Amino acid sequence: MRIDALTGVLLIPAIAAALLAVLPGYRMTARLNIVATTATLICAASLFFRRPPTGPYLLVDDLNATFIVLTTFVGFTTSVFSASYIAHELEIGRLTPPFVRFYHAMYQVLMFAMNLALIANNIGLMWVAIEMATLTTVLMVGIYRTHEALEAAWKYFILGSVGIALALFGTILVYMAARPVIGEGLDAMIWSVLVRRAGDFDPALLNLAFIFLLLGYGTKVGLAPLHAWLPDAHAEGPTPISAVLSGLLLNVALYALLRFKMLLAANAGALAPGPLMITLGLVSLVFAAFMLYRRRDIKRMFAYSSIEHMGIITFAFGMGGPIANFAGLLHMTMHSLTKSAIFFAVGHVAQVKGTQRIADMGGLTETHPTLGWGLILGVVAIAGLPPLGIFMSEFLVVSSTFARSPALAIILVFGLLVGLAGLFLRLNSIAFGEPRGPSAKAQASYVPMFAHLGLVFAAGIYMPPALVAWFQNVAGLLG
Amino acid sequence: MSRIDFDVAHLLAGSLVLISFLELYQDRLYALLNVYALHALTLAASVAWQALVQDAPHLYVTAAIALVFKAIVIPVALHRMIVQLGIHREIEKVVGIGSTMLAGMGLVALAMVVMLRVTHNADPLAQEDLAFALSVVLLGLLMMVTRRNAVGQVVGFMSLENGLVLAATGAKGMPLVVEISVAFSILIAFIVIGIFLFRIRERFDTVDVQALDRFRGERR
Amino acid sequence: MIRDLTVQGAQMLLVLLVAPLFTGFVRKLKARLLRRQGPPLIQPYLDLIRLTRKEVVLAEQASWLFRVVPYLVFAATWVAASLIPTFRADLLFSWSADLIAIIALLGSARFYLALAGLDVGTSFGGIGSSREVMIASLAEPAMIMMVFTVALIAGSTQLSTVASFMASPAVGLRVSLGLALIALIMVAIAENGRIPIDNPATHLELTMVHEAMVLEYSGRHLALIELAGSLKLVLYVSLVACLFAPWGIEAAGTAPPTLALGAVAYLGKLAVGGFLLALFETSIAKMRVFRVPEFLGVALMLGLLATLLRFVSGSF
Amino acid sequence: MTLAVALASAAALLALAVFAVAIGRSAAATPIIYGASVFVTAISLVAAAAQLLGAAEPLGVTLPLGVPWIGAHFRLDALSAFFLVVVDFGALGASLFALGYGAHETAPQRVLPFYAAFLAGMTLVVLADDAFTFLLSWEFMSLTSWALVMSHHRVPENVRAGYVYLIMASFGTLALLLGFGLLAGPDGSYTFAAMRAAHPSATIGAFALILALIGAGSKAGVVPLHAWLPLAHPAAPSHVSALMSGVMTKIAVYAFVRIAFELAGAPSWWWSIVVLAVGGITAVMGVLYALMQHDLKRLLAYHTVENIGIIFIGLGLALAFQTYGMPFAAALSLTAALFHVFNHSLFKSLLFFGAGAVLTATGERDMEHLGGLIHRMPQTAFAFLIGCAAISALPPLNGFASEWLTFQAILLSPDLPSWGLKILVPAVGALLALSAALAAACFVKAYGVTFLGRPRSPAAAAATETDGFSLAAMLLLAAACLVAGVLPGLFIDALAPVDTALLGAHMPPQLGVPWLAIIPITASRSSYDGLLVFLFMLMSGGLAAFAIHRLASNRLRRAPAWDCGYPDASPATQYTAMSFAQPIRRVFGTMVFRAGETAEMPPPGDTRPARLAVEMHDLIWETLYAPLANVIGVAADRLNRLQFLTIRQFLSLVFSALVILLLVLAVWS
Repeated sequence: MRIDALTGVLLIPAIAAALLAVLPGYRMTARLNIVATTATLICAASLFFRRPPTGPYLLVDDLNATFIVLTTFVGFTTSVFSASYIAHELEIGRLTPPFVRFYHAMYQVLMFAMNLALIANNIGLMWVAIEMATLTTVLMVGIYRTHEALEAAWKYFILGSVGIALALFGTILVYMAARPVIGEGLDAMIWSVLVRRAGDFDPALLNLAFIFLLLGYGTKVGLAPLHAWLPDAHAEGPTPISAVLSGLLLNVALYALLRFKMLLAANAGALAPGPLMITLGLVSLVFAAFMLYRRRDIKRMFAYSSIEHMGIITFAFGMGGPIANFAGLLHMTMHSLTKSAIFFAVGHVAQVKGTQRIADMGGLTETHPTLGWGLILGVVAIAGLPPLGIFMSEFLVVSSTFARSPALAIILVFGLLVGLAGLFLRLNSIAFGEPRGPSAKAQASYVPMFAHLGLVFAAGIYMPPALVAWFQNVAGLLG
Repeated sequence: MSRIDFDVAHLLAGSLVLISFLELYQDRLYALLNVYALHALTLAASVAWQALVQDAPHLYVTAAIALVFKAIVIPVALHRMIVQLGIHREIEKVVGIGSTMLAGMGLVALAMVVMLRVTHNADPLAQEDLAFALSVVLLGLLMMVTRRNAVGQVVGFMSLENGLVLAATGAKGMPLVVEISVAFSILIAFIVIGIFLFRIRERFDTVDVQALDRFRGERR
Repeated sequence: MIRDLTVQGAQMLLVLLVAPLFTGFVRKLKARLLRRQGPPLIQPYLDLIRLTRKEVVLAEQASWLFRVVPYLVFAATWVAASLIPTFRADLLFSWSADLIAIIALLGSARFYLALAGLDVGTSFGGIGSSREVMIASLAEPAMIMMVFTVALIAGSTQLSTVASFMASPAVGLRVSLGLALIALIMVAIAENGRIPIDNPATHLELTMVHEAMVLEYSGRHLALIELAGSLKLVLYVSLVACLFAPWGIEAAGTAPPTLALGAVAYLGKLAVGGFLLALFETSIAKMRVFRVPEFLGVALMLGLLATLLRFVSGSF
Repeated sequence: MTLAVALASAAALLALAVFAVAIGRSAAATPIIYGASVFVTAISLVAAAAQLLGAAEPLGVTLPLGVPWIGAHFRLDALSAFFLVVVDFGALGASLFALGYGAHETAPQRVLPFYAAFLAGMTLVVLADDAFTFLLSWEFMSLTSWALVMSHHRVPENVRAGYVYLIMASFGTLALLLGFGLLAGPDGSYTFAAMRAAHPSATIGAFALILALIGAGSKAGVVPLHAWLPLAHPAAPSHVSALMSGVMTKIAVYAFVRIAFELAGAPSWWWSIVVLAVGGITAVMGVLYALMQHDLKRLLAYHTVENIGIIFIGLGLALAFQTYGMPFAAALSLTAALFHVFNHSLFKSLLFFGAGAVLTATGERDMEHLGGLIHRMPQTAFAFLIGCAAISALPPLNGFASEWLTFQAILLSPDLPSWGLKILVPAVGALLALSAALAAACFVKAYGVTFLGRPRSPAAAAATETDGFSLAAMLLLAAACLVAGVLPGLFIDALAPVDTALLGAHMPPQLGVPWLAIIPITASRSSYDGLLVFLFMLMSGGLAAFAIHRLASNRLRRAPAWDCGYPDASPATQYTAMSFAQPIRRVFGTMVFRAGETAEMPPPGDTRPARLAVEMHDLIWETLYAPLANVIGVAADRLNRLQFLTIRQFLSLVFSALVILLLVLAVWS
């Protein structure tokens, strides 16, 4: 297999992981980490221009190219952020060098797994990759080895592996459905082949398969009521991992779901996946919105906001149609950027305040103006207020939905409003009021955070035609 | 395929479901482990038979894995662990045996109904297999949610995996990648579980999940 | 043009000169009805002259506003009064302010007077203005409702038009007009602080309203305010006359002798109005301040009723 | 050209905001930013005025921004030009005022950037010509004003105010979003041009109108959606309060007019009834609330609610007449409403400036601690007096002119064929009259307690006249109030193109009328000449003064207040704001606020002081908002238990989800 961008996307993280696992010394490894992610990003970007041919295992089309570039980009910025973050963790002794090494290695493994999941053409391979990603994150969530961390990791692990099982069962069912049509063997698991012949599959089997896949991968997406692992995993793990989880892993799982949705959409007899996704999406949205109110832990709060937004995205894709799909893609991209930016900010906040309890922070805009306003900007963005990107996607989702089925739009709007109120209820006590907690200067690199927010801002005002055409094309693919 | 092949496969798959019920019935850890070993054994047998009738030699590997790891290694390991950690021996259930059984019946019925909607161009064996596999999976889940202590849940999880393997082998000509991935995932699962039990032991004196739940989020 | 101007000027002078006389006339009548001798008719003039002779005793904490207000009040009231057709319709400037504007002019006079009541910062002034604005807040809407009735019937808020319409036989007898008349009279009583709302003759009573407001005024300021008060009274009477007894209000371009006739008719109306007022005042007692809202509420209701009944009564 | 200028100035303001972030902390920032805003808004004002007075053709431009396949459409037609004038004039005054007032700002870096951005947002809203751009600018406007409300964030009330404000604003935005979504249709034709062309069906139009009423109304402060307004407006720095109260609420009116008269298609018979009822109730409730306040800025904020009610009455009349094909009457009503929009922006800004000046001079917003300021700050007192007279609708000022027009429109109601309206409109007229009278009472109280009497606190006694810029701004607006009052004809004519664009008819031109009077319909019907009334008053007042000073004695002696001979040493014996409102509270409050007084009178010989406690309820808050908040809270608590489940219970969630889905599949056919 010749070395091209595709293999680069996979090989670089793999090699880097191996290196980082053995190399000592925090500074060098952190740099190496950044270098690796940069290289991966470059390879991924080149996929836009040179599209390698579709093989039995790997595939690149417009859909996953978007995801790959997004993933590698956020992976890159997060590695930059994690450099400064981990340095601080070492200083205060929350992490020891061996764990840092382990952390960096795992980081690259995670990158590898996610990229693999995205470019896999074989549904079995995709499954393997996603499970790999899950297990690595399980290990990273538990890295602090506090009671809470272990408990979160354990919860994540148990729920995750049940998800694994369900997804696998779904995959098997898809194969069973494909086999009579395509014939035994490898072909019956190659997505590009499946989607071509999906019309002839046995609908009943497909439906059953989709239900298992929906629950299996939906657990990873964090849709209520399958979400339980998500808040704690975000709250207890290292913040860069929270950023990657919210920003990327959820997307990857959602991507898998989308692939199978397209499969079902191609079959006339199968049940429409839309209603299921809409229901789960709305449930997640409203549920998460209400959960925001009683949060005392800042990271857990934003974890719930991730659930909320995953709900919105799932809803949008469930609605389907050019506008809604476009909005869904846009929302997903914007959410990845924004949420990771928020977690960057939150990481620094937690470090300067020495706690994650919201009650112990206050007047952040007084003590740390840059950080505080950055956080506010992030929350404003995530709350869907203009002029940032999420406003546009929510505008498109709501308006297009209301014209088609008002009742759903009402629920959607209700959820959005409740969520916004919850977010700002907490934000007020964090960013405003009399300063609370230590006000030592934060030694942190704000570059990643503001880079993300800058992109989100730009997208909210102006989207380059190329990107738009791209998204529209993908939206068309999603049908 | 000939009649006899079908019947044997059917018999094995069916007995797998039966043993799942047996697991549900147990209220002592050791007994549970033994029954699970039986479960794994039956699985191995059924996989082997599939290998024979499909003359797919690679399935023997799966059978071997099932036999060695699931039927022998893991029960023993868990047995040792119970002794080491001195976990109290009986299984705390959430709901009584009877209602659990009834629920199990319902689940099996549900599995059948769902599978019977499948049109019959899939060969009958695969269909039966899937029906049974689905039942086993559901029963495993049921076990996980009705058992209070970790070992019980782990066993439930493993029997769920068994159901997967059954389905996978039932799916004729499914590429090796799947079996390997199953074994692979279970392997990882056990490594990680091992790590966890280990860590957990060094931090708490029990694998009882409730002890973990004491440190639920936001309780600070 | 010149003639119109002179007529307009005559009108202004007429109301100005007649006002104190009318006040005195009412006082005299009331005294007579009470079997008292009563002051001479020209007593108000004498009072005004006396006041203008006296020096002004200004409270120490009074501001410039306190000294400006009397002129403002007088100006507003006088302008309002001089725009109401008394003996001749289509006055030169009567179109510059219709009925609503006239009410607003009176409103502004009250506004400034109430401010003056607060200016010195005494408790009496406060009582006066707070009660005054309370009364006004009910009297004004009632007045506007009355205006609505009349205006909707006459299809105009222009006094001259309304008057000529009222004089025309097209009007006939209407329930709503009757109600409007009652409302107008009640409002007029309230606005001029007559019994039973307020007692222009009292002092040192916690129940007084208007007098409490102007308590701190003395000398020429007081004179102006007194004069404005009389003007206001005349204004209301001539408003009633113009709206509900528009006979003798000559159209434009009539010869001076007929105009004189009109003026005489006007004085006659004033006399009748004054007599009725005196009769009314002597026949009832003053009510508690917090009964006043009910009194005015009735007026407001009547006005509203009148506007609504307009549909059933008559040819619109 | 004019559109380009307007857009350019918006861009300049945005750039200014960015610049302000950079230099926010430096001392020079305040004069630079506000000076620049004065400059920019002045230019934009000229452009807008040129567009409006020139009655030029609408200009449109599409920028490659916003929703990609639609782009950002901007359009400057008569309506937006008029509102742009309102915005820019208000912004001009506010910036001028802030040149002086801003110096007292403790944290300028929290005000300057958002101030400029706020101005830009308001400008863009009126220029926007597609749903996305509109809502973007709209919410941007809300967001920046929210930041300004939060600028003094150490005060807990301000944080709460900002919170309520942001939620209500987003609520309104979402309502508008739904409305636009409805008008745009499923294929998402978001441009206003497309919506105009679409001619929506009756039901769609109806829903759009209701949503517009909710969305725009919540921003404008229509009862019962006003709850945020009296909290947020006072919390902001005073020049921002002036902008929020005087200008931003007008942007909401613009949104409503744009949707109701242009986009939502032909009006149904009941639209006007809804709008009229809402307007009347809003007017009266607003002024009643205001009367019960003793915080100067909150009182002013509640008066904004009242005036919004008056404006909506005018709009409702316009809708009514338009429904029944009476374009000229509709034009009169709309003119009245828009003229009042302009007037209110003038005197409300003026009054807030005055409040700001008082605030900086004394540090007090509570009228109970003020008094006697007319001696300490005469010019401010004079300007404030003009404002009070104007908002109380006293001739010859502008407030009266527009209310007079509204009354004239009401008097046209008998020509309406609908009996419901025949009955309703005069009743609304009664409400209008009532609110006008109460407003006068309220401003007697506001002015009398704040500026007249004797100082009630040392701070008030030590107050000093405010700075030149602030005075300049206030006097400018006061002069504008007078001009608009005596020459209403000019403004009516300026509004003609707006009427023509929206209703296809306009009021008769007023400039030809002798003596610059205004004649809405016919001379015989009604006419009003502010100029002449003004001259008359000057003349007669002057005459009186002349005569007095000729004939009467000019002797004058200062002496202690007479006060019926009661020795009255302490300023505490003066009427306070609460006691001044007491009679009115007894008349209206018992019904509207369930107000009750409990007097505690100690027996003779007891040395305890007698106490009078007044209890009032904000029924709207207690019956609408508080229960809602409770429901949310309870739901949050209930759901929050899901955070504390055991792993097994979470698993059973997953399990039950699976079973349910399988059941669905089993029954699905």
